[in-house]
Amino acid sequence: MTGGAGVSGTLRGARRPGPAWVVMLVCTLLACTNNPYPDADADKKILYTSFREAPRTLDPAVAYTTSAHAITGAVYETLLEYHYLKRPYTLIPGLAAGLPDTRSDAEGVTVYRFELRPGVLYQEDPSFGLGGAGRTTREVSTADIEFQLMRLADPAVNSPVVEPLSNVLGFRDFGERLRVRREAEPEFATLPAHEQYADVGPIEGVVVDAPLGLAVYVASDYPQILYWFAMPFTTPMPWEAVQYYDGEDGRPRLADHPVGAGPYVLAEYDKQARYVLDVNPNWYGVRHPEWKAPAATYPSEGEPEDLAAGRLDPAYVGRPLPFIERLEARREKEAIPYFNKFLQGYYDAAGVIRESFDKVIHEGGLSDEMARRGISLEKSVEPTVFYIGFNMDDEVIGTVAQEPGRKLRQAMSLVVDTEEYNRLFSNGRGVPAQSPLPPGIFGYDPDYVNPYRLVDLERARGLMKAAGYADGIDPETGKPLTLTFDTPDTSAQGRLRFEFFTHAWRQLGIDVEVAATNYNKFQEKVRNGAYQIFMWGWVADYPDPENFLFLLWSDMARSASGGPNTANFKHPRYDELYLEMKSKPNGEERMVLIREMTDILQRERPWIELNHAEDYALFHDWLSNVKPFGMSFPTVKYRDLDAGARTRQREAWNEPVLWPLYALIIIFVAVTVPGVVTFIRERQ
Amino acid sequence: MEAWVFSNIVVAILITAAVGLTGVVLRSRMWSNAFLSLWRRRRVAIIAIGFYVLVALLDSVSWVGGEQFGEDAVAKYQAQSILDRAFAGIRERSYSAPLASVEFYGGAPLVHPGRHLLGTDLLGRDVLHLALKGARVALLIGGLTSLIAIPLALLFGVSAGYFGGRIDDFVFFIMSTLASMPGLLLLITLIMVMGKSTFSVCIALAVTGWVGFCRVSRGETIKLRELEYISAARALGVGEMRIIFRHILPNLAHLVIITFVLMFSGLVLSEAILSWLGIGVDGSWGQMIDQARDELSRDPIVWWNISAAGSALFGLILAVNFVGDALRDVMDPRTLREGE
Amino acid sequence: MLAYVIRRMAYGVIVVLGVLFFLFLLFFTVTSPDDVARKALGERVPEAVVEQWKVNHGYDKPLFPEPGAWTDNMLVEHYRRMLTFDFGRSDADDTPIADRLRAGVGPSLALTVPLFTFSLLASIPLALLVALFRDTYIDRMGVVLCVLAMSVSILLYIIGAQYLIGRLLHWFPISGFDADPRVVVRFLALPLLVGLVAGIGGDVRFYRTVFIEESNTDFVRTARAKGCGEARIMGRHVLRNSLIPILTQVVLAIPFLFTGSLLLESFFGIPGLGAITVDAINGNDFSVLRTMVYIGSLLFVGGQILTDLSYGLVDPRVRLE
Amino acid sequence: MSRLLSVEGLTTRFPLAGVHVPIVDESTFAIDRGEVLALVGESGCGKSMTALSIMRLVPKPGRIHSGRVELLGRDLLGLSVTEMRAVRGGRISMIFQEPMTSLNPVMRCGDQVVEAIRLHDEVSRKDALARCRELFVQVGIPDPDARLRAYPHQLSGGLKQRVMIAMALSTRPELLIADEPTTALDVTIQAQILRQLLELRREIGMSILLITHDLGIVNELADRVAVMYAGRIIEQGERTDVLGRALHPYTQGLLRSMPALATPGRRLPEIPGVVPSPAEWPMGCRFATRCQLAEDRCRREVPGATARSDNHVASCHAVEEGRAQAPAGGEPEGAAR
Repeated sequence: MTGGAGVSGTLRGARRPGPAWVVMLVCTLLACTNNPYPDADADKKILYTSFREAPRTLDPAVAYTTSAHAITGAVYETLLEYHYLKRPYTLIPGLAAGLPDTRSDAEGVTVYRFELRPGVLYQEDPSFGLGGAGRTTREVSTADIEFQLMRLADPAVNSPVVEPLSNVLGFRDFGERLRVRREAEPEFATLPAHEQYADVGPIEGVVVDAPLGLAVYVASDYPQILYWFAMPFTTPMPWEAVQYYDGEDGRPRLADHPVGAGPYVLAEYDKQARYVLDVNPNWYGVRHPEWKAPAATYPSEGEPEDLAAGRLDPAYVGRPLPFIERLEARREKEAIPYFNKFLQGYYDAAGVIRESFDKVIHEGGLSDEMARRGISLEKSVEPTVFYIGFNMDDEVIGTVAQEPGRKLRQAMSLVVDTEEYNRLFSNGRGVPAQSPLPPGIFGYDPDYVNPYRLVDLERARGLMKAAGYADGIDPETGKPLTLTFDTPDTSAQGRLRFEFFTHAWRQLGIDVEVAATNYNKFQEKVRNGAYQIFMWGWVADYPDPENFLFLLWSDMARSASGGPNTANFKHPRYDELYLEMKSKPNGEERMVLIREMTDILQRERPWIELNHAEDYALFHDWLSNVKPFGMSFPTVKYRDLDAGARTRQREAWNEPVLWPLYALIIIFVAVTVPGVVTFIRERQ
Repeated sequence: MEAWVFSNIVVAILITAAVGLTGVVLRSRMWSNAFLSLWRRRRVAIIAIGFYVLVALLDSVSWVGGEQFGEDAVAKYQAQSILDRAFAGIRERSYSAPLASVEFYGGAPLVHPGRHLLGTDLLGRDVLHLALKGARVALLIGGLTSLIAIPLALLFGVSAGYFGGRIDDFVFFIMSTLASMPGLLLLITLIMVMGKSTFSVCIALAVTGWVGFCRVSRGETIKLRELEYISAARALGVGEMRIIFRHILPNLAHLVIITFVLMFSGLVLSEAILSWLGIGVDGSWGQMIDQARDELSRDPIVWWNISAAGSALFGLILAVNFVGDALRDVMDPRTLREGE
Repeated sequence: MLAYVIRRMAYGVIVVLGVLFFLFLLFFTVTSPDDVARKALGERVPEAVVEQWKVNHGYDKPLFPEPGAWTDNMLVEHYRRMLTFDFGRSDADDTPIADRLRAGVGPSLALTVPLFTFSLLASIPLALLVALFRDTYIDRMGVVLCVLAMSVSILLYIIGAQYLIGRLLHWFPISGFDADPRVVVRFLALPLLVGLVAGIGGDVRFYRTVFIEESNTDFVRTARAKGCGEARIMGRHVLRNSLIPILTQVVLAIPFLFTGSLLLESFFGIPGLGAITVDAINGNDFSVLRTMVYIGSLLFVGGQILTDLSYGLVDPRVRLE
Repeated sequence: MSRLLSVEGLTTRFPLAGVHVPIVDESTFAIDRGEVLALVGESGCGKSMTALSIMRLVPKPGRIHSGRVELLGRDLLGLSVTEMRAVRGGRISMIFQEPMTSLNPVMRCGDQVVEAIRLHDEVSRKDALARCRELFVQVGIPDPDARLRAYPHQLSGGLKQRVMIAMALSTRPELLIADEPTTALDVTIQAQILRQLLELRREIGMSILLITHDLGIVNELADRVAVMYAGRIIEQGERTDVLGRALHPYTQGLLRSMPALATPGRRLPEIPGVVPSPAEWPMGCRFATRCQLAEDRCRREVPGATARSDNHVASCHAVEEGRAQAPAGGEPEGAAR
């Protein structure tokens, strides 16, 4: 019992019966310690983290959320990975022996040829018994990657990344063949997936030319495809697991039981309470440290700030990964308990739940209390953008409204003070956004200032007047212009945010009503196009401007294709520039195109860009090698911790304070005894 | 009709009704005795409730116009209540402690130093203003719900108790069905299905809350029906409706009042839980508490928000509980014990 | 006796059927299965996937019996599945609801059973004590304290306890749960404490009223006249007779131990049925919510029968027939 | 005969609308061994409260204000709670007016009597049960074995009262206080029970304080009579004296309104007015508001006791001044039994 020393210490002198006995009784009964972990785990290298909601699925073909990637990224291994320390983000080989050979094939097609490391094994899993009695693992082959790519194309799997991967030749065609075949032969649809795929024939652009060789044929204007090979979507997937984990006869579903070749295995998974990742003894980094594989060895190069932060400590450089033997994530629905437990030393880092760290950081730095506790802070700008969007199909604020609509949007943009917004809602965290592109992404210009993202009430009022809404009065009704801000967020914090925006717009005389409905109603509104203003965010899949600018491409318009262009922004010149920019390599030419695109956005204002989130990771001093990583990519394998130091600190910080208990008992006795005495005396 | 006009009319009706009721109470010896005895026992609590009611009324009487609304250019076109006018245009930029002259974090000078008796919230809104506005919401929840639930319960309870037979069976079945669903879940489900609004919260609270009172009024009606003078009236051929309205309902009046008071605190507390689930009523204390929850982890801690909302809620519930207790003693010693 | 139980159960069944109909109206006619599907699958899903999902969850049939589908419709299906306890899969994440219920019952009971026991153990003696000291300042203070305790929103209790006891005093973990019984005591301590304090005001006050009413009866006077001491009177005569009204509350509460506590569980991170329910509410998971309401009413009906039977045990005047 | 219980100046007060009203006011009377004293008065005059005061069972918020209650020379009001508990049910037992509600509904009758026995005597449960059975036979309960196991609601009112009597007698008390023991019962059963009580008195040799408003019963049972009006004892003496030669105008009125004494064919005389409620009690003689002989002094001064003979005392100015009418009613029949 961690608090035991404190308890017995307080009680030592008290032998006579009295309040001390009660305290002792209460403490033994209720185990007076706030340590949430079994005492036996105190000295193990276990990293404690948390999750808010269990991911809906852990199927790497579908899982697309940060909380899911925290598991799938550690359990599934990919051909490529990002360098842990280098910025801008750089791809390094993962399962692949090296970066792929790239050559141009026929007209407009590029071939990427991967070579897989030999002798890489999957984790131990009973499903491999399907491939031969008694087998519990097998070697990873490129056919498994082909299988997974087929799954991505399979309409029944319903992968969210069909769109970008359709740049692979024959990708959509494969899905279509599958669909037609299934409709024609209901029998066929009941076969195991890998048999169906084999029967339908390969994806044209995916060629397994050797057991460990894989060539992928991709449209030349989509060089970003490589990034997808650094994401769990394209992991090798054993067909055995897909067939075996079908949710029938007590077997879990694949969505709840990942089977991969990554550094960790999911040892325990209770969606309501916790999950545990244990080191995978079959991981190639563990079995073959002598390979010194780039993704299984602590990196030796990085940025200057890494050296300063001790992330290039010679004690770690070149050592085989991983260091942490187990990761235990507990469910924390509420931010406060999570953060308090972090302060008590029961979580090692507060970097997963965002709400928590804005509580302790003021004016960009750590509070004194945090610093005293040896807590460190790592800031990094995430490749994200948060924005308020206008529905450009709307009659009042959209493209239809022509010039008045544009002026209205410009005016509304001019009064939203992002600095203040950041100060109030994230303690100054976040970079005020001038365009959709965040720092660290090509095309971001630190010197660019969007004239409509300055705060200028006077100019905004002028624009309102020019738009025909002098003082915000709608000439048709003679009353303030009324707009609606739709959101599915009914939380308390959400309400405050919206109140902030509506207050800003009320200065212009615009009355914006917040319609915080439930998610169903919100989706229905979005589907029907019955919305005016909304708030949204985008987290990059990969570090390329294309992944941001496509959010305003007319092909992606929600109203037309159900795409993520919820603003329904349709601008022919923008589209033209976008398509040209997309396949260009980073360089001056591309920069010029991007600049013209941002100019269009600056003028048209389909969005009010708010900020690019800044990640403030707090961690205790016993945790080392922490570097914030913007992309949804787990970095547990690089981290290390000192369990002994942790235990000592926890004990020092969590000694139970018992005097209030004594005080309560004394007050109770003091108040009741006279009454009891009088009562008894009266009856004599 | 615009909402604020309606609200003003309701206030007028309420005040007229209150004056009328006072007249009735003064004329009836039984009622005025009961009230006198209540007043003697629970003076402070009654004054406290009176204060809440007054604040709610001040927040309900509103009109359009005026110029003192500061940065807010929309406010002058919208109806503003007396309470809102009293606090108009004193918004700050962010947190400030009670009666402070600088912002809580960063220490920038306030626009209106020393004006905020209970400080300001994240968005610089005056906390005293927000806390006082909660009174109207709380009374609205309690009042509107009771207004729906009590007539419903009386209608079903009295007709079941009086007519018996099929009607009784039917009402009893409906009551058992509703009562057997877990209250809070039913409440939440109803609100989720009806969509979030003050009115649907009240309807949901009424649907889940009327059963208890229905049971009491049914039982009491059965008892009354057996009384000799009512049997006699029936034997003399007095009409059923006349018996119900002249003899049964007046004898249920004290039950109605006690139920109303006892129900009230439960309703307001339930709303706090709904707020936590994100389906409460806008501007309620529950919502303020929910918003202020995270502030306890701020460093230095922001305590005035949660304290203001918490104690405003606590004060009202406490006063109502005390009065309800005494009311039960004064008016009815036994019938409502189940209502605990 | 047997006839009584059978009659009582038959009525219970009718009530449950009524509840199911009400639930059907609420969940199927007011919200469309398409909404639920889109919510579960995401917005960019092809129509075919939505249709498949509806088939998998049984939401693709006509709502009410109609020519050609007298039995193959959602109303009949709804009754069939609920009555056979085949709850199907969650709308939100496709896990079998029965599995979730099984997983949630344990943690819920781990919280509610001790809470229930401790509440009774604490509030009945306290109420007896307060009743014993009636008309002294201890009684008056007790009643005032009870009303004070009742008037605080449970949210404030939870927030306060987590802040004060968990964060400042370090007595117990702020929240969480563990399967290991040695560790789980630590986690349960705080929610138990909060549950006790939040409930004790109302309980003590109610029990006190009952006790005082019972101790003003003639038979208590008789007992005094024959020389019984006050403690014996409270313990033997008053308590036994008070059990009758108290039973209504207590026995009826027992079935609900299974459904857990919405607030305590979700604030304190206990993965019980209450927390599952709150998750279902937040995630618009109607299938889980529907199941929980149904189970709740089953338990309630069962609890009522149990209460009636226990009357027969406690009160010799009651004969069940 | 020796003095068993003497009550002197017993005053019990109840707070009513802020004033402490003496519901029992300066009561003084005594009971000898083996004697039956009847305490007579209209309902609400303080008879029962006098009895409860003797037992020290005055319900809250009332309390005994002053006076002495001596049992064989020991003041009961000075005893500790434990000592008093031994007196209650041990040396003084009490039976109540409401047999229907005076038994614990959830305990078997036998157990309730056994509890009474074992509270005072250290006997085994079995022995106590045997004694209980004897008592049941003694008080005339048919089929005692079945009744031992019966719950109160399974018995008739008369049987319940018999169980109460059995319980009261179980410890062979020196004094039995019977508070309107038969009021709630049928007339036929009343007679049976009263006869039984007298018999038992003879057998056990105890004294009885009989509280009643029924002068017929008084006539049949009592040795001595005390008449109470509005909290005060206004007249007491031998049965023959009080019933035969009543001094106090109230007693006279009471006797006149007894149907048994009325002249057939004439309207039953009644005392005009109603008993005032405790809050409205007059300052002087409390009967003054209804007394035909009342004068100023009656309304101002509390009358002292005027002794007619050694054993016959009345508190009335008219009696003191000799203005009172001749004793009314004459010798009631049966009085000389």
